Amino acid sequence: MKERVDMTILSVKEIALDTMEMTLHHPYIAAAAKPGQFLYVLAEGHTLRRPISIASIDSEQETVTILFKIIGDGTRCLARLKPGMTLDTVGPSGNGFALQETSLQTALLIGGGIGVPPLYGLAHALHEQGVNVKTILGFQSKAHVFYKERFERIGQTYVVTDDGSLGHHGLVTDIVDEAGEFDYYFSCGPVPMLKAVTHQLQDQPGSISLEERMGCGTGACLACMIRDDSASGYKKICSDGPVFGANGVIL
Amino acid sequence: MKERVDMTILSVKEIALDTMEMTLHHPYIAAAAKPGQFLYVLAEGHTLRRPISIASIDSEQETVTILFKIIGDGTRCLARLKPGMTLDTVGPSGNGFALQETSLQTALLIGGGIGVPPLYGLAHALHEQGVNVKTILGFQSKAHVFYKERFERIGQTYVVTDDGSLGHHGLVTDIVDEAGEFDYYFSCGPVPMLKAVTHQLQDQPGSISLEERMGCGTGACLACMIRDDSASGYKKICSDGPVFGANGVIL
Amino acid sequence: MTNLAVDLPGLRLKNPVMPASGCFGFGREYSDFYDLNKLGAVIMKAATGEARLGNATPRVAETASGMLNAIGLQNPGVEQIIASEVSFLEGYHVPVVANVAGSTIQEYVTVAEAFNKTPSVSALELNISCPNVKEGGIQFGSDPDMAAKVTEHVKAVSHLPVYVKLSPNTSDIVAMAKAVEQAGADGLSMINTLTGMQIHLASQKPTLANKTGGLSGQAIKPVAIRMIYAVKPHISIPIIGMGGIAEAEDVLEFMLAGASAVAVGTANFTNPYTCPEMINRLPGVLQQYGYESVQDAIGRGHNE
Amino acid sequence: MTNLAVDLPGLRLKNPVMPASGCFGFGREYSDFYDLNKLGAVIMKAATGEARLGNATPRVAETASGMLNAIGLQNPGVEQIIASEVSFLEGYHVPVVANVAGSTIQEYVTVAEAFNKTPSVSALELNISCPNVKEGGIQFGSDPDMAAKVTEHVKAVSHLPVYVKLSPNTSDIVAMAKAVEQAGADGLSMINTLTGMQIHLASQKPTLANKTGGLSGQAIKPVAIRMIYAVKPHISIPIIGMGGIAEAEDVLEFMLAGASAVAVGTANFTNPYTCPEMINRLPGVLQQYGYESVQDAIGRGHNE
Ligand SMILES: Cc1cc2nc3c(=O)[nH]c(=O)nc-3n(C[C@H](O)[C@H](O)[C@H](O)COP(=O)(O)OP(=O)(O)OC[C@H]3O[C@@H](n4cnc5c(N)ncnc54)[C@H](O)[C@@H]3O)c2cc1C
Ligand SMILES: Cc1cc2nc3c(=O)[nH]c(=O)nc-3n(C[C@H](O)[C@H](O)[C@H](O)COP(=O)(O)OP(=O)(O)OC[C@H]3O[C@@H](n4cnc5c(N)ncnc54)[C@H](O)[C@@H]3O)c2cc1C
Ligand SMILES: Cc1cc2nc3c(=O)[nH]c(=O)nc-3n(C[C@H](O)[C@H](O)[C@H](O)COP(=O)(O)O)c2cc1C
Ligand SMILES: Cc1cc2nc3c(=O)[nH]c(=O)nc-3n(C[C@H](O)[C@H](O)[C@H](O)COP(=O)(O)O)c2cc1C
Ligand code: FES
Ligand code: FES
Repeated sequence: MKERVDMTILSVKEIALDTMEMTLHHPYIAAAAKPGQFLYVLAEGHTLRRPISIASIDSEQETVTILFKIIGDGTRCLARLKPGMTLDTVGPSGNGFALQETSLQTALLIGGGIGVPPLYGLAHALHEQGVNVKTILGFQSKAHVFYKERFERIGQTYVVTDDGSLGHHGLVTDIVDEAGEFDYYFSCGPVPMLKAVTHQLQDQPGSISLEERMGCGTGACLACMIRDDSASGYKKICSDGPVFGANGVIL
Repeated sequence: MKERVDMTILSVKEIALDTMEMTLHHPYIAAAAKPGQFLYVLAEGHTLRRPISIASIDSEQETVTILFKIIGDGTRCLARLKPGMTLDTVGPSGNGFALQETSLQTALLIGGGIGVPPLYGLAHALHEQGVNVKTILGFQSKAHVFYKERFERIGQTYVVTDDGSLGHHGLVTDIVDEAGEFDYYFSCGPVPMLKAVTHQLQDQPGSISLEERMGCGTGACLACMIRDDSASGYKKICSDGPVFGANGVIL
Repeated sequence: MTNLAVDLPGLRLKNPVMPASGCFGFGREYSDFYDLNKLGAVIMKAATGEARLGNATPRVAETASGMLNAIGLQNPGVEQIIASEVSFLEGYHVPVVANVAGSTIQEYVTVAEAFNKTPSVSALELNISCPNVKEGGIQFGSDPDMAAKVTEHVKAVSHLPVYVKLSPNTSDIVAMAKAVEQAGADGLSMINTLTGMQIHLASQKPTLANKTGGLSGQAIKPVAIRMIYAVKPHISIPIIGMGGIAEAEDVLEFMLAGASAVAVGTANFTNPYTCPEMINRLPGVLQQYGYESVQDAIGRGHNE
Repeated sequence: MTNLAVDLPGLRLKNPVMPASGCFGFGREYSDFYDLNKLGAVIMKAATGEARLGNATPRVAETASGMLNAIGLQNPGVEQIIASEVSFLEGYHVPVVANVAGSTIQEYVTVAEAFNKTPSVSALELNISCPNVKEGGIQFGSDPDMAAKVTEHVKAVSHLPVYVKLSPNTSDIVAMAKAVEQAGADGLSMINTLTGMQIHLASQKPTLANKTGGLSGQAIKPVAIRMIYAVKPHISIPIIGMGGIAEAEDVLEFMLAGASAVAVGTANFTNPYTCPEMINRLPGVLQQYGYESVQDAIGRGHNE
């Protein structure tokens, strides 16, 4: 069950170009959070909260870590926060990746840009379950790359960049064949990437995590709907998602 | 000439109920400021600046001190600022008390509530010029009283409170006769008080400092006008004032 | 003891605070955060005759002290709402207000009739001011004659009190208010959203897929206060005030302007606990400014 | 090199940024802060036939991301303005736009005639949208026929180009725009303030002595953008955009919506250096979003 809490900021640092890592302390959130869920955080002076994925969870330290890219006013404001201050958060929000249901051997994770963070917590959790994790990470350029070494510690990791400044020059989809066999895939990133990925892997089971502009972040306002084939014709990303079966929604 | 500067906050403390004292460092402002002028300060997230009088000036330390009462969102926001932070200020704004023109022996200062601060810097300056300064200070209650001892160090000081919890129980005007002879008076406080004071002292020369809600704070928008007998029929408090001859404007 | 109760046509409110239509769904989601029994009433999301899927996304954008939305009246249709949503709200002791929308007068009438057959609905709010649909909605709300017509037709089939929700996108709000009172409205809801737009610089396109959206939140409070203050002396039916309410102080400001109760929309998004926190603080705020009851404050900003 | 220049009827602007009428007086005060030659043009405070003292104080109030004002057209009268204010502005190399107001059509005509005899005035801005005076102002601005009539009369006596300043307090801004274009307007200024009110809790009265005031500042930007975007495809005269502009990014947003130049009002109060800072940043912002000139960006938000 999500709650509104003030999380204590333990650290804030820039880990790649315009990309911040923030570690937050809160016993309840750290205990309840699952990979793929998000925090719905308030940047002071703003009307709408910002959804930011939980990138990793440390239940012993009672912390969660988020990674975010500075793209506008809200994230700029978050980046200015200092350790010791608090962050007004509604969380853990949404439904995370379904881990227990998948008794899998090898998982392929495909992340693009700021879609990478939720995959890190997932990779970690899968790895702990003994799953063989392979990851393809796409970034704009070398300067934007983060968490490469961390993923490498978990399993085979491919990096691609739009400009070729690090790893393969091109798109994540270029690498999928090279990455070889897997039982299940997980993907998170911009919609064009997700479209390409789900198209390429249409015959494989997988999950994707979606983004949309949100109002309430809790399922009440219908701002964040995505069409599907169900009777109602839609799902709500904030409360039914953000994780969906790869072929369960109409991108 | 006023400028827009970022002043460094050296200290913020509560000196009476809901009343804050803030000392700010800035070489230019400290050099240029005169008693009776104000700082036009920006509270973050606000559209309009807040006018706050300069209460005292320390030209050696290059600081000025302001005193303000927390009455709404803007002053609440200012009260939360911490030493080391900066305050976005346009100043020194307006015209201060005319000191040089008055070759006086004894001055009577009459201040009410948050109209007291500008009189402190004035008292100090007059005292340094060798003028005998007598002061009548009115406050809501004992809890609201501030700077009593400082004024007492400068000259004879009478305190009145609305509820009688300190000093005389009543109004500043009750004490004016008791305070005895003076050549010139200076008054600052709420308009009803200023009306009473200027009426009671209509045959005496004096200056008053006025308040009004401001837009530009610089004379351009005409938000802060006060009627007078001049050809144009008005004066602007932010740029022609806030100090006016006691009988020069129509309260 | 400060008395928060207000009696309005069809609505005995234990306090004057209710969530605004469309900002609270049918209550389910917020019931995870707090006990809905704390609320004065619940105003449900708009219902239309049939299910609607609404507009394409993005449907919301943030603006200075506000937001734009273009949900487009997405809802499962009136029958489904009665079957699964009203029944959920029956579990609480709060009056339920049904927000009624449509593309034609007939659709408004059909929806109104359905809610009239639902005992747990206490009042109707006629949404003639939705700026985010191509047909109906604001069309009815920008012309006093049309507004009167739809009000009359709904009143003709409704034993439930009818509150007509006015649009601020008009040059003469008083004329609109008078027209719907004349047509039989039992109360007014003011205001719906102002039509607005944001252009996304990187994509060179409006941020919202629908291009325009409704502006809500604190940014519009001065417009709401002004319209309620302007309308109040000209009508004798009560006003439910809304538009930018975020604090208990705002509730009092709306009361002084002439509202008898208030609805809170956008502020629920900023803080899901806005309504109960506001209700808790309201007695203190009323006392601070010298009121012993909510009733006492209504319209007091009109005293000279 | 990013080209900031824009050519409008009567106005060769080296950059598209000018201070908005009423928020900059006649330039004197801001000339203490910076060199007025940096500006694209200066739009002067409204002029009427005779001197006016305006409304009682308080005349301004702060709102969420905005402010209310009810100055009430205080000004020394057109002759005095020409004698002492225009002559001051002649010392700078910036086009001067005169904002023309009045209680009657005859007063508008008188003021327009006087400015037409003043060589250093480059254009007129017809203020038919001031919400803060009892007569004239917004009366002319809320009815398309009246707006057309005052435009025609002023055009008949004016060799200077006439920009008509529209009020957002209308349900049909496109009709207003078309009516004044038809009547001969050379350009539009959009938008003036939205009518609003604030009630002061402690005094139980409206904060402003005039009760209502005009809402300006960032809060109203979405309304301005939407109105400019709505009007643009229906007219062929240029639009000077305004309403909540505070950053160079806002200038671009207005251009994309369809404005050819912009005016900055309230933001001057928050930061007296807003205009020159915005002008300095504008080339960088245009480049960031792929534009080589201001001209390039105008109306580009309409591309599909
Ligand atoms: C479920 C979910 C998880 C996310 N996880 C992350 C993450 O871990 N790290 C990260 O950097 N970003 C993440 N995002 C995107 C992040 O929410 C936006 O980058 C952020 O809201 C931008 O805010 P801003 O104020 O800086 O940008 P602005 O563009 O100024 O924001 C304006 C408005 O648009 C919304 N908005 C803008 N971009 C997005 C977007 N891509 N998705 C949703 N709303 C948006 C903002 O929330 C705000 O309401 C996630 C989004 C979703 C939906
Ligand atoms: C020349 C001058 C000197 C002043 N010096 C001092 C001082 O030294 N210490 C002090 O405590 N106060 C002083 N004031 C009053 C001070 O400006 C207000 O108390 C302050 O602006 C309130 O801001 P707020 O946001 O807390 O209140 P709010 O009521 O929330 O403010 C809302 C708006 O009203 C304006 N406002 C409210 N009250 C006043 C007022 N009395 N005068 C002018 N504007 C007002 C605010 O600036 C703001 O724009 C002075 C005012 C003037 C005009
Ligand atoms: C996301 C959203 C959805 C809305 N949906 C409806 C609706 O279905 N019916 C309606 O009458 N008003 C609807 N409104 C308008 C609100 O009920 C309210 O009138 C308006 O938002 C002003 O109040 P606020 O500033 O407190 O949000 C909606 C507003 C928002 C923000
Ligand atoms: C204090 C003040 C005075 C104004 N006076 C005038 C005026 O005299 N004539 C006019 O056409 N508009 C006047 N306006 C409106 C502005 O020119 C502008 O259209 C409006 O404020 C919106 O722009 P902004 O949000 O940038 O302030 C005034 C606005 C303010 C805030
Ligand atoms: S953001 Fe409101 S339903 Fe998802
Ligand atoms: S505040 Fe603008 S003229 Fe004084």
